[in-house]
Amino acid sequence: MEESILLRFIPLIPFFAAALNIFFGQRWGRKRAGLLACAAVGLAFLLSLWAVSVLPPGGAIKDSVFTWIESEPFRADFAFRVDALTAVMLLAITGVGFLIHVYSLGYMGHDEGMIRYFAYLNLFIFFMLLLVMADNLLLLFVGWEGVGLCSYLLIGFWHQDHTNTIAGNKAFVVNRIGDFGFLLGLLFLFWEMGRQGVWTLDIGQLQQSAHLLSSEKAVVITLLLFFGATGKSAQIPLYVWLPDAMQGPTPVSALIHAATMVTAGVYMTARLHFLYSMAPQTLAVIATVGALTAFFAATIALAQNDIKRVLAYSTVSQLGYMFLAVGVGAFSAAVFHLFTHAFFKACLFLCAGSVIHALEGEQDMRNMGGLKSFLPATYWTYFIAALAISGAPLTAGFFSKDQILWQAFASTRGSVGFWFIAWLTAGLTAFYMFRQFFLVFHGPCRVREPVRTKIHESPRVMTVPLAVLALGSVFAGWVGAPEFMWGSPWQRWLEPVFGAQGQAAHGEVSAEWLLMSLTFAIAALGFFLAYLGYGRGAGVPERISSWPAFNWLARKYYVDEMYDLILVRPFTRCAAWMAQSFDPKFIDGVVNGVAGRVLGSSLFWRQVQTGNVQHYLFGFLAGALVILAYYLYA
Amino acid sequence: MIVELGIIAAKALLVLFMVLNLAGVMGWVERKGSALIQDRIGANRASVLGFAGLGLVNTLIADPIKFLTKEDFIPPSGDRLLHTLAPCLALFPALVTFAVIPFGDVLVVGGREINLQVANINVGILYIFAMASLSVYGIVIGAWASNNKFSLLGGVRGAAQMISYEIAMGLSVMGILMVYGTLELQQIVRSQGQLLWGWLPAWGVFLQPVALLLFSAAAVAETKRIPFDLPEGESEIVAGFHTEYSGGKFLMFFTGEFAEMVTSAGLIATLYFGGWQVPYLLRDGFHFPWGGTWLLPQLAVVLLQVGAFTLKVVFFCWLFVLLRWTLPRFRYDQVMRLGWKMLLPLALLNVMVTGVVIVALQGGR
Amino acid sequence: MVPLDYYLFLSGVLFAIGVVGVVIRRNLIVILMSIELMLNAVNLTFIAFARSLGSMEGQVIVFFVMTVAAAEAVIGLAIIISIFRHRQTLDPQEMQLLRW
Amino acid sequence: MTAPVLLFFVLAALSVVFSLAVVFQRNPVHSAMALVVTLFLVAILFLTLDAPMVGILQILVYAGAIMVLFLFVIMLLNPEALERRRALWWGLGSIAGLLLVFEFADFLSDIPRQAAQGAAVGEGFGGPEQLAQSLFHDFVLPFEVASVLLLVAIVGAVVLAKREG
Amino acid sequence: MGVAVGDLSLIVFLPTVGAVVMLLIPRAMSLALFKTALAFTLMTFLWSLRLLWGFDPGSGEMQFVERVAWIPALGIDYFVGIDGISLFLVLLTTLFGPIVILASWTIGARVKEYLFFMLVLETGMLGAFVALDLFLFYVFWEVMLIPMYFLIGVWGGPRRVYAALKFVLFTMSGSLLMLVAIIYLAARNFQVTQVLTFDLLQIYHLHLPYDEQMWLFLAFALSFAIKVPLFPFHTWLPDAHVEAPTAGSVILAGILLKMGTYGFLRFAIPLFPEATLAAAPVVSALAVIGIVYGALVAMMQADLKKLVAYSSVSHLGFVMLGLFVLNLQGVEGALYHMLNHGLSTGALFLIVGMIYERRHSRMIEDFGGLWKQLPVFSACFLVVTLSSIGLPGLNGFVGEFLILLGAFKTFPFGAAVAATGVVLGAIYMLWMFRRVVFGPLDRPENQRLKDVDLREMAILAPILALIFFMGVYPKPFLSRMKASVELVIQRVESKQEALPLVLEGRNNGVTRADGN
Repeated sequence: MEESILLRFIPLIPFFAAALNIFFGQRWGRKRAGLLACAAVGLAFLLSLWAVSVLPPGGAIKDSVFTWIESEPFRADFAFRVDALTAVMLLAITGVGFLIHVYSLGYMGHDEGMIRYFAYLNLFIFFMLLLVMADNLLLLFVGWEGVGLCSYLLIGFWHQDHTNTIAGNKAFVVNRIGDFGFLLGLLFLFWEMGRQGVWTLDIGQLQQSAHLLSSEKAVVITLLLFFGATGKSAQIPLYVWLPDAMQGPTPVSALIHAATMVTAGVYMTARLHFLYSMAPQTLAVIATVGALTAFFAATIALAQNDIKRVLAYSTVSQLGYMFLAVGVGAFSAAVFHLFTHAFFKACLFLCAGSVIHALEGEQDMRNMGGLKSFLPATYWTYFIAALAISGAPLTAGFFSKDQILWQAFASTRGSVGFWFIAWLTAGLTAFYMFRQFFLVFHGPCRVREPVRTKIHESPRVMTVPLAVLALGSVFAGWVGAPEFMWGSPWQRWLEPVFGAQGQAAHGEVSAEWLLMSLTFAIAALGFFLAYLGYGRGAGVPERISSWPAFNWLARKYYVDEMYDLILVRPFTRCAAWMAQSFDPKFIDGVVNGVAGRVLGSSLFWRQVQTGNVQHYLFGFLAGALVILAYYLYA
Repeated sequence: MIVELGIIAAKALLVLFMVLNLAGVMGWVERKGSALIQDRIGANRASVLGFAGLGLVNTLIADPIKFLTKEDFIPPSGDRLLHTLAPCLALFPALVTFAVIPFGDVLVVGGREINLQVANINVGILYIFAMASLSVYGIVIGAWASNNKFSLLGGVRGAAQMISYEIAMGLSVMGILMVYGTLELQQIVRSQGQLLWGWLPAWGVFLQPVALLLFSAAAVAETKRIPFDLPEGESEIVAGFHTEYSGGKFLMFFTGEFAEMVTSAGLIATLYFGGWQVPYLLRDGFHFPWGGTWLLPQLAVVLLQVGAFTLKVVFFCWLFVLLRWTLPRFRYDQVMRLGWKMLLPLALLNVMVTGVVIVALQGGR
Repeated sequence: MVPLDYYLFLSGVLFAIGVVGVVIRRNLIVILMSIELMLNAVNLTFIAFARSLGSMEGQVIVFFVMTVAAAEAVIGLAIIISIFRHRQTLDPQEMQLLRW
Repeated sequence: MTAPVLLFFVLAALSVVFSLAVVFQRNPVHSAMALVVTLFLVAILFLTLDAPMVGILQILVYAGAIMVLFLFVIMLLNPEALERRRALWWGLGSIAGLLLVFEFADFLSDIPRQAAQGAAVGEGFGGPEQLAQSLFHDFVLPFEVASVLLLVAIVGAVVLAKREG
Repeated sequence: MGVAVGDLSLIVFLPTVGAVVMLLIPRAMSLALFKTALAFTLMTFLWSLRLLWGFDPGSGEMQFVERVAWIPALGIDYFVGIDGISLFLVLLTTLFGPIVILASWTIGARVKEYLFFMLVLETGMLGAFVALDLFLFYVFWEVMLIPMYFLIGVWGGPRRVYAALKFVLFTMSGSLLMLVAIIYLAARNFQVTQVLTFDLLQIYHLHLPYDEQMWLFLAFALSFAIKVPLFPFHTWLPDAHVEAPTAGSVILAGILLKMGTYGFLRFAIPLFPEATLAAAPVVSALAVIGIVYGALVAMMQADLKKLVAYSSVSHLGFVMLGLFVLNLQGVEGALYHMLNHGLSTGALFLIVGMIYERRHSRMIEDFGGLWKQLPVFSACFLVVTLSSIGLPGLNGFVGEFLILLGAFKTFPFGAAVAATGVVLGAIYMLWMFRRVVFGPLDRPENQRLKDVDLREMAILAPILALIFFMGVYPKPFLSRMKASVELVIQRVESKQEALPLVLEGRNNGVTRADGN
């Protein structure tokens, strides 16, 4: 375990950039502010590269800044820690983050809130890095909440519009609900470990002494923590905030709600794999939740018309994949998919962004189409990314998704059921991705006047990041090829972290081939159906969208309405009752009632005051007599 | 024991006799005096063997008879009890006051020293004031009891006036007390026997001239005589507090007034004019400052002293009469102003100056 | 000689009478007089004790009581006068402004 | 029964009678006069208790000044109607008074009997000198305060009794 | 210890001196009045910083102790001192001194009396925090009450009289019981030790049988619970807050409420350990109810001040919970959260006051889209809001986390319920924030509002700075609290094992507890 003081600068640089922009941004003007922000993240990226390069194989680098909270026996340091897993995350975050920053330069170039935007963005990077680099769970929680805050701010970035801020609130509150579980998990974990004599939340020490925990305790703890993860990573039941989160600027969606933040849950579970692997029940739950979410979200994605919502649901579903992987104990696979997903999903979002940018804020795919000719760069990058996510051979998605499917099928905790759902989902994925692809870029141009005339390809500053990400979404997967191909350095890289659980499954190669081809087949099927439905000419989409089932999906199974009905309304009604009836009428009523009684009695007793001096005197005399008598005769 | 009581009784009777007679005489003197001043012959019918001068004798007898034989009228709506009580209240204080006034030094008869003073109280002067203050009741009660608005007015006036002037009176006497350092009249008189600078008798008049003026003014006011006779202002409120009085009761008021006059005269004499002191006369005779002595028998000395005292008293009574027939009556507000705004401050000033002087002298000593 | 408690009892009686007067009479002036009576009763006690203890304090206190009594009487009467001016009566029963 | 006791009883009886008169006379003037007499008697009691100075002051201040003031006011206001005796109220009050007397009696019956003239006192006890001594040495401050009090009382009286306007 | 001059006395009475000085200034010169008040409060604050340097973090004993016989006949001393518990509360108070003066700069009517009361109030609060003599404490406690009464009753809103009366009656009714208890304590102490004293540290050693303890504890607890306010006794708070002038609310929320919790920690808990242990579950339950209840009620308020007021109920529920779980984390967290709440809620009231000054309305629906018009203001508002909902990295989190940490050990389910308070906090605060600051700036009267000026920045800046600092680096605070808190906890835990037998065998007479 090496120390290095440089680590702290990876998160701190973006932080200071954010602070500088907040305080002096106005003075500098948008351009400089933006450049500063990008430079900061770029620097962070280089630093992480350095960190990765110096990372001792199987070891970790630590950098403890100061003791944050100390209250015997509890102690949480403000300390950073980089190991293999973190390193991956670092690269993804800072790398993709950097690209998206650059992209934003163009995308937000004309927005008067740009400075604020970049400040938030940098702040987000800071918190995200804090999250992944934290060496204890409390600090991780700080990042955890911090990214939540940033997403809240960025979703509601255009705060003039109510829907945005409402979405922001929804995101924050739903995350809070998750964090509630996470926090309880922390407390529980802390005291349980303490009962075993280990007073710490430090991840390293936890890993060493996790075995002290009894399994059922581990189950409770991990479930609580996972509840937090469902919030952050938009799994059932708490996924509802993510689609609404698309109200934010598109690069934000790309960075936060696709590439990085939403994967925090996955990262956390992977980070605490030693706990989870002690709790098979939890893993089962996770796997189920993951699989369901993946399928469920994919189906919803089929019927969305908002270009970003489709991507949002696809994100949810991809996250479902990752949790499925976690659930079957294939942590490295999960992280691998996380990694690749970061590239192609970010790329997709950015393309969507560039489309929206070109169409001046138009997001409804029914008003697009035929953009291929207008936006070539966007078109091609989108195509590549779409291939990647639907798992076309030799693209990043191909490798990662395939690995998950394989693990779901073959790992000790896996099962055919899981595999089947995942497999179906793969097909759905291909379908809705290409449905979107065709709707947006092919067919007749349905863009309304006057926008149509001035559709234009995005500037270089936006397209270059697209290109880079497109490359990423092709080649990022190659590091994780199956053993029977050129093998997976990825596995070896993460070996020290996940140890044995890394490759849970060891089936024979033929089976793996078989599954692989099956996956490809259904993906291709999905592509073909999409082409049938939306690729060729008009009419078909309308017909499809008239199906009741389609409508049902379009309305997302009415889940939001259901939540509203069974959770939100009763809750607010109860609160309203307390605020309007119980508190003023009952509690305060008691108080005022007492006061009233006192008043009443005094109204009665005051009649003793006849105002006639002699009556008082007589009373006085009588009293004196009595007292005298008392002292004389008693 | 018996003898003591006897002696006291004798002294009391003597004083009483003297005072009452003097009062009676004053009644005659008043008439004569008024006539004299108004340049007419007054009371000329009352004469003995043609000697008008002896008229006073039968006046002394005639007046009481006249009064006592008159009808005693009590207003029907009046308060009988108080109406009767009032005159007594008026007379009583005037008479008892004289008890503490010494009319001579000690008389030695057969080795027994007789203090020529009815009662020797160590708070003599206060006693006098106490009694004087009681004399208000006579008027007030009388006025009220006779349930007559004029009387009531008189009574109210009287009450206010007398209370106001009592204060001035008391304060003016304070000077004397400070000078002679005692409340006993006998002591005061005795200490008036010494000489200042070897020749001037240390009488109050010389030591407290201002006080003398204040005191006499207040005294006149106390006796409710012109110029202070507002309680009975014939010309304003018929006869003031004794409008409804006649006969014996009126006599009592009348006598009371004159008795008071005598008492005040006696007080003035005692406090400011050496009481029974005769200049340069000591117990054994005269010792003149320019040398030379004229020894006298003790009895003669006593007689001289008593005589001197009587003389002084009579003189001041005469002064009162003169005053009455020379001055006009004050207006009520003037009376009040005089009392509160002149006599009182002056008296206070007098007290202060006296105090300062005394302290200075003691400091010198 | 006269026992002390004779004096005390006498003063007690006088005091009681004064109290009764204050309680029953309907004439402010008389009430004030009754108060004076009470004060006197107390004075008597003081004097008696002063004598039996042979100390002057008692008499001094009486002196002060008199002073205060004088002041009290003056003010009381003044108040009575002004009250009478305002509401042509001396009956305390008529003066019930402090009635609830 | 020695002379002083006899004297005391006479004085006591008289003072009680007159004070009763004070309270139960319906005519304020009669009450006032009765009070004067009572005060006079009490003054004499003072004298029997070797307090000549206080006694005289009693007459001078109370009888001579305060009571005159009372009479003065009575006459000034001249309240016409005699107040009626209200049997119940007067009865109550008198009963209370009697009770008070009885309790006093009980109270006094407890304390040991001792002569009022017990202590041997020097010449001039209660005379002006001694009074002055204790007044101007031990009680200077109260004395001054009392004078201030009187001043205040005067001013107050003037302010109160002055006709406004 | 104790410096020759007596730092504490100086700090406590400097404001009073200021008040007296102000009496000499003609009321016409209101600016001069303000400046004087400001100067004196600033002096007080600066001087109070000395305490920070002079304070010895290692010891939990009283420091800067001063002791002068005050009413020797009754054994009442002027006895003051601070330990880790009161140190920061004193600092908080002195910090708020100048802030509230600045905040009330726009008071128009009766400036002189206003500032006078403010300064006296500060003395009262400081005195209550440093007093170590029960009687002295009570005196200051009441001294504190009167100026507040006037501040609400004179400078308050439309229903100010009702509110002021409610406030005073509530507090009085509690504090009188406390007085009785105090006297009783002193008397008992006299019985046992034959020393008549109100000295707290002496009376700590007095050990009473369980029943007596319970009664006395209740007496104290009621008075403090009202002040806190604990759940059922909270209804005076919204009224008082709504009607009070801005500065009044700030003081009320920032410091006065801490009196209650402080009282628990300094008096009720250490004086009656067994009673505390017995009562802990109940109190904690109430606290938890208060957390959730306060949050729920706050959510539905239309009036900003009311909302913040109820949020205080919720926050102080946390504090109470922390106090009564009686372990280091809980109590430290509670103590820390007192400061947090003081800062964040105080700042919230300041902010509400600022928009009230501009807009003369506190109704949420009257606002919206303020960010466009007043960005800086809104940013500050945002930070304060976040700190109030306990965002990690800001002060609120540290306190809440420690409290939950401690609570989870003792009452896991209570902690779980309490933790929902965190969620609810986010819900109502952000909802309010959204409705006030976000959204379209549709109301014409809002479109002319001016952003914060220098004075207001000067008011907010120190608070914001502290909010960040305390969130990121709580160590200096916690380390100074530690020793003292541990003392209290030992005092209680020493009785922990004794409790059961105390509970059944309640006959043992008064005995002196050994040690402390």
